[in-house]
Amino acid sequence: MFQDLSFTLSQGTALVVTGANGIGKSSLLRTLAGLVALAGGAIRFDGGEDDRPAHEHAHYFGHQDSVKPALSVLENLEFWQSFTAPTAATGFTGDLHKPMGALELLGIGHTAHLPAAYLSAGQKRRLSLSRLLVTARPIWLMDEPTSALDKNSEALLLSLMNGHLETGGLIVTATHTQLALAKVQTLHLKAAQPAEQALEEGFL
Amino acid sequence: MFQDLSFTLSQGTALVVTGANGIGKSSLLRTLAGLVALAGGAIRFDGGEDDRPAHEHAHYFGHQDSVKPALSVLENLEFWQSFTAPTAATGFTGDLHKPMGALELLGIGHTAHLPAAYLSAGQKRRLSLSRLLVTARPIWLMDEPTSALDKNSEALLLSLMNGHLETGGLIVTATHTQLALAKVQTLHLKAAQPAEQALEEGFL
Amino acid sequence: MDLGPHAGFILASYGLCLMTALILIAWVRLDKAAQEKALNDLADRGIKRARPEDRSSEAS
Amino acid sequence: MAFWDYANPTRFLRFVQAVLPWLTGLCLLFFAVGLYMSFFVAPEDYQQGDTVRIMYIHVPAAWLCMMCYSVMTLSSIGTLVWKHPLADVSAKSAAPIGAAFTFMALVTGALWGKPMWGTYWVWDARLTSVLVLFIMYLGLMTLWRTMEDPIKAGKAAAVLTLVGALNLPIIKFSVDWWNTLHQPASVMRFDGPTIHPDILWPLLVMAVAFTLMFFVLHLMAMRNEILRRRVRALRMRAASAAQPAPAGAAQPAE
Amino acid sequence: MTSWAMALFQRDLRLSVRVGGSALVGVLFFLAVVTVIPFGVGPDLNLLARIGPAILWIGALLATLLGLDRLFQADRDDGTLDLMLMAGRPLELVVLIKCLAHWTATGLPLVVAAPVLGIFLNLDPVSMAAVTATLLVGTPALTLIGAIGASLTVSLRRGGLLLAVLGVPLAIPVLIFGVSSADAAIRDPVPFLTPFLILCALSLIAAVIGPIASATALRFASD
Amino acid sequence: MTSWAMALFQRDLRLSVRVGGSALVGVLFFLAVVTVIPFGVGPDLNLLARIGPAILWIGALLATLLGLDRLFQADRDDGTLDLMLMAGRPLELVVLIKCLAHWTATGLPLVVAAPVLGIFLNLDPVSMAAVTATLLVGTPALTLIGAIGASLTVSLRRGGLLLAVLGVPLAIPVLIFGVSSADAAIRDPVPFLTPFLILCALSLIAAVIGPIASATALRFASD
Ligand code: HEM
Ligand SMILES: Nc1ncnc2c1ncn2[C@@H]1O[C@H](COP(=O)(O)OP(=O)(O)OP(=O)(O)O)[C@@H](O)[C@H]1O
Ligand SMILES: Nc1ncnc2c1ncn2[C@@H]1O[C@H](COP(=O)(O)OP(=O)(O)OP(=O)(O)O)[C@@H](O)[C@H]1O
Ligand SMILES: [Mg+2]
Ligand SMILES: [Mg+2]
Repeated sequence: MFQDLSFTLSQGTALVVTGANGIGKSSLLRTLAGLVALAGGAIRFDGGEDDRPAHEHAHYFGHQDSVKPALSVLENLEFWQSFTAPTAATGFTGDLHKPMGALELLGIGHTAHLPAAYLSAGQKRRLSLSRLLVTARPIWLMDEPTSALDKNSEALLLSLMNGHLETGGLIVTATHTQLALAKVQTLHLKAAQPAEQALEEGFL
Repeated sequence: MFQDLSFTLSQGTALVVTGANGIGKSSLLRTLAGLVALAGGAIRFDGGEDDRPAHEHAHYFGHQDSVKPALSVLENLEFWQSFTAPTAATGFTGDLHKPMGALELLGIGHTAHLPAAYLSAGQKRRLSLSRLLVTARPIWLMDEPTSALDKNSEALLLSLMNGHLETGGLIVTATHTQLALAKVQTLHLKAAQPAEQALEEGFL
Repeated sequence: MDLGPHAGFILASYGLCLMTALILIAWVRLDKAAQEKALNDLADRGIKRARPEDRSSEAS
Repeated sequence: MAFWDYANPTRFLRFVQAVLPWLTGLCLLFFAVGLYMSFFVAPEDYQQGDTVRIMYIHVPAAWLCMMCYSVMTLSSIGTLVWKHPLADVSAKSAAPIGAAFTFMALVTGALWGKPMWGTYWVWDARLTSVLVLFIMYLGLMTLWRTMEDPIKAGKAAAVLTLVGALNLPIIKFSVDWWNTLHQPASVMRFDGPTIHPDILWPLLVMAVAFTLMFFVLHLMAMRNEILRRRVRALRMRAASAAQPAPAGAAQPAE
Repeated sequence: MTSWAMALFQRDLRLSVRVGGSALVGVLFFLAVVTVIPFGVGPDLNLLARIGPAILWIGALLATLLGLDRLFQADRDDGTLDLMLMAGRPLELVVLIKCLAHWTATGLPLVVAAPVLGIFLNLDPVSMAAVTATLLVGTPALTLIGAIGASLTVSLRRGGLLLAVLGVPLAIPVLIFGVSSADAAIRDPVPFLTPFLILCALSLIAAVIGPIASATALRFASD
Repeated sequence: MTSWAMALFQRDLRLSVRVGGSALVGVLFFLAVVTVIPFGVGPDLNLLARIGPAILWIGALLATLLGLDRLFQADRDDGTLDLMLMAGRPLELVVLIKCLAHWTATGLPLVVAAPVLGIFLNLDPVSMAAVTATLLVGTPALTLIGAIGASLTVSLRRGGLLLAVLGVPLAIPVLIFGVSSADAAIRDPVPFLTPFLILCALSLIAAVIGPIASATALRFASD
């Protein structure tokens, strides 16, 4: 799918991936997240525990919320806190929040004991985001993180992302909008031969 | 859900409904389409066959495409042509297209015999739009009609909508963008008491 | 009182009916308690009905 | 229905509040009298001995499980035709009670069957149709449980209740027919003792007691259901309420 | 049949033949149920022959009810149902035609498969013919009754099991008369025609009540 | 059990018990299947008692397999599965725990309901105990085997029937030993313990193979 794509990201930097619709931004993030198998090439993460694959150092924040409507907001978050294995990495000092604190921070503290079914789309999105704050992982992979968020929450999100960068984290994000991040590197994806992109390559 | 909402639309006019996210634009269109029961009030359509409810004079073009991926593009369209009952109304002289002609007009004639599964999101959207051209109905209800369309198709859509207005049709459309329509009336929805919107009123 | 050779069956059927009835009653009461607790929790957070029970009745 | 005028849930709650203590007291009274009569006044049957005492709970329970379905059927018509706000509350809260009465009828019948027929269960017309009724109650309860939106659930359940109401007599007759085809003659068919006043009176008192119990429980369950919907509505408001921050800006949920 | 009805019938038939071979899955499930029962009951051929019609009927009942979960759900998921409600065609008829198409694609194969499976169950030719005939007449009723369940569960993701649970009590009379007319054909003394005619009558009743009830439920489900 | 495992177990249990959950639908389906069989086979109590263990086992088999369709699909639909793959927990264990929770919520109620349903089938107390014991040991195996099917069909919309078709052939050994050890307990001469131990062994094997196979399938399903 990708030809000749290579980048290195150093501590405290964000990589913003841009490009036209359908060019492969989401696919790139999913590859980094280990959800799509790598056809060739390698992903390396230096400085973490050596026995873990790179994607286990990462949080993935994609289009889907992974919110169970039947559980309460707090139960949802607490599950992800206990379930996701935290990882340590040299130079990463990300600060952790308690579940309740994370919810407060994101402005949905008042819904903590309601079933998540009552949340609006934007609130669900924020609940999903709070996952990243309760388990420490140095890499954040974020696919269009601002979608369904209004202006206030967007500013909040940006400050969270900048905070993460400050504590030595990495961010890879795909976006169509401009993000005011502290240390940004941009990767603009362009179609090499647009017609050949989505073909089953073995047969060409 | 709505309080004190009333409007009259005369032949050849478009009503553009605007308002914030979640204010009820889609719900208003679905009510007009007869898909949501009316809690109170009435919808009347003068000049049509008297024995039909208002919504049977309308085409609904919503978020969902109603495209069956297993059928070919032409089969999809032909089914809707034979299935949807056309209606006549005084003063409405909408011109009809043949299925193949409608597909050509929308620029997807070359895909007519492909399974609809191969279409991209924008092409599916155009296939869904072509439904409105093969059966004559005086009212078009369009919910964010420009979504997923690129600039060219958007211009095409506008010319189709203007054509429909010229032949004496009505259009009610909900949108966030500016639409360059010939005769426009605007309805801006505002929250009366935002907190009470979605309540089951009988029980409070 | 002597219930004859089938006393067990008689007592069992009365007993099981009593148990079913008790379960029903328990369900109704626990449910009521749960809903009232939920209402109170909401009221504590300032979320109340627009026209509470105890206000004038003719208004509705 | 008796509460037809109490269309408004608030007024209905007040009505329940007023009536419930009296109904409960009456119900307890009838149970006291009925139980006393069925154990100490009613004679034992010359044929069945003391087991006939099971009848005083079996028959009322059996009657009530059918009456409860009738109440649900009427409520369902109320939901579908008049869209009455209390109708599906009534239908929903009647279902578990009906299931419980059906369960009582099944259990007491089975326990009566062992001494009388030598087996707890036979696939006889009446028993089988009660069992099917039981399954229908449970199915309705499940349908209500699995649907998030109570209004939609109420309408779906109303359709099913009405179809089931048509189906029950069909089952009753078809099972009758099915049974006569296969049923070995060895299984005794019980046609009921000739009703003697000594037996009839306790039975009637118990029947009234059971009916009162049904109404008490039904009213209480309806009250709970109204409260539950209130909680739901309030929670929706709580979720969409502006965050603790300045609440002035009228900003709906995003 | 008017042209819109024909168009709908053809579309539904095409869809069930093209997509994922849902017709085949039903027959396979039927096969699986019918083969699994001898494993449970044991290989006693007389016993199997005796309960053979029952096994075939129960298999067909389960296969039909469980296979109906996507009947309306697929159309709801992609918005087709909304358009159908607005199309100006009587919804009851639409449901009836959809059921007809579904039966042709998945019920008819069951009927065709029944004699083959009868061989596994040691059924003699007469029984085989009788069971097949009753299935031919009775499976449409099962589809129509199942359609009620399908329309009730249309908005639920987990249609299958719940649909079967709701449908089984409604389908019991069909099962009773299906099996008893098959049995009647096998054991001479009892007349075959009486239960068979009742079965036909049940199918006709289902053809009236099923579409009305499902259309009502579908109308409510849309809002 | 470590804390993440406990959290997962609790979550799955809660989900199946709360509104929209499914814990009871399985039992209800079991009840419906067991009730429907006498309508087919006829009300002859001796015959029913004879095939009773088989009926209960087949009902449990179908209820288990058909109830598994949402085991992974619900988690895939909302993106939870992706996060689970990244969580740094062994996927095999995750599958095993999810199966355990599913069994507790839907398999265990089947076992509890079995003796009650045994009454309808005129089973004597010994048979009832035997069937219940075999079900207790055997249904976990059914769940684990069904999980393989559930993970294979996770990306398909029509899970239910297809899952059963895939699962039934794999589950037949469990069914055979389940029924035969129940039968052995009823008819004295044959030893009960031999098939029962084989059944236990099958459950243990399923507890190894099931999670490994489904974890593999799930990893492939994600891309
Ligand atoms: C589980 C088994 C049983 C069930 C489900 C059951 C169900 C019913 C039902 C539904 C009725 C009310 C019928 C009506 O009023 O039209 C009834 C009445 C009655 N049952 Fe049962 N029954 C069972 C077992 C028995 C047994 C074993 C006996 C006694 C040997 C018995 C004796 C009676 C009597 C005496 C009546 C009153 C009949 C009348 O009103 O004329 N039942 N039962
Ligand atoms: N599951 C899939 N199977 C086959 N092709 C796919 C699949 N998912 C995505 N694609 C194709 O891969 C390409 C890249 O898709 P991707 O979602 O990564 O685009 P994107 O850059 O994220 O676009 P957008 O800006 O719309 O989010 C597209 O051409 C798409 O058609
Ligand atoms: N099925 C439903 N059940 C309950 N509430 C609903 C349902 N659909 C919509 N709503 C509520 O109705 C309100 C109006 O929704 P609607 O979709 O009409 O908004 P909209 O104006 O179209 O928003 P957008 O600009 O995002 O399309 C929202 O508050 C929403 O939460
Ligand atoms: Mg993308
Ligand atoms: Mg909208």
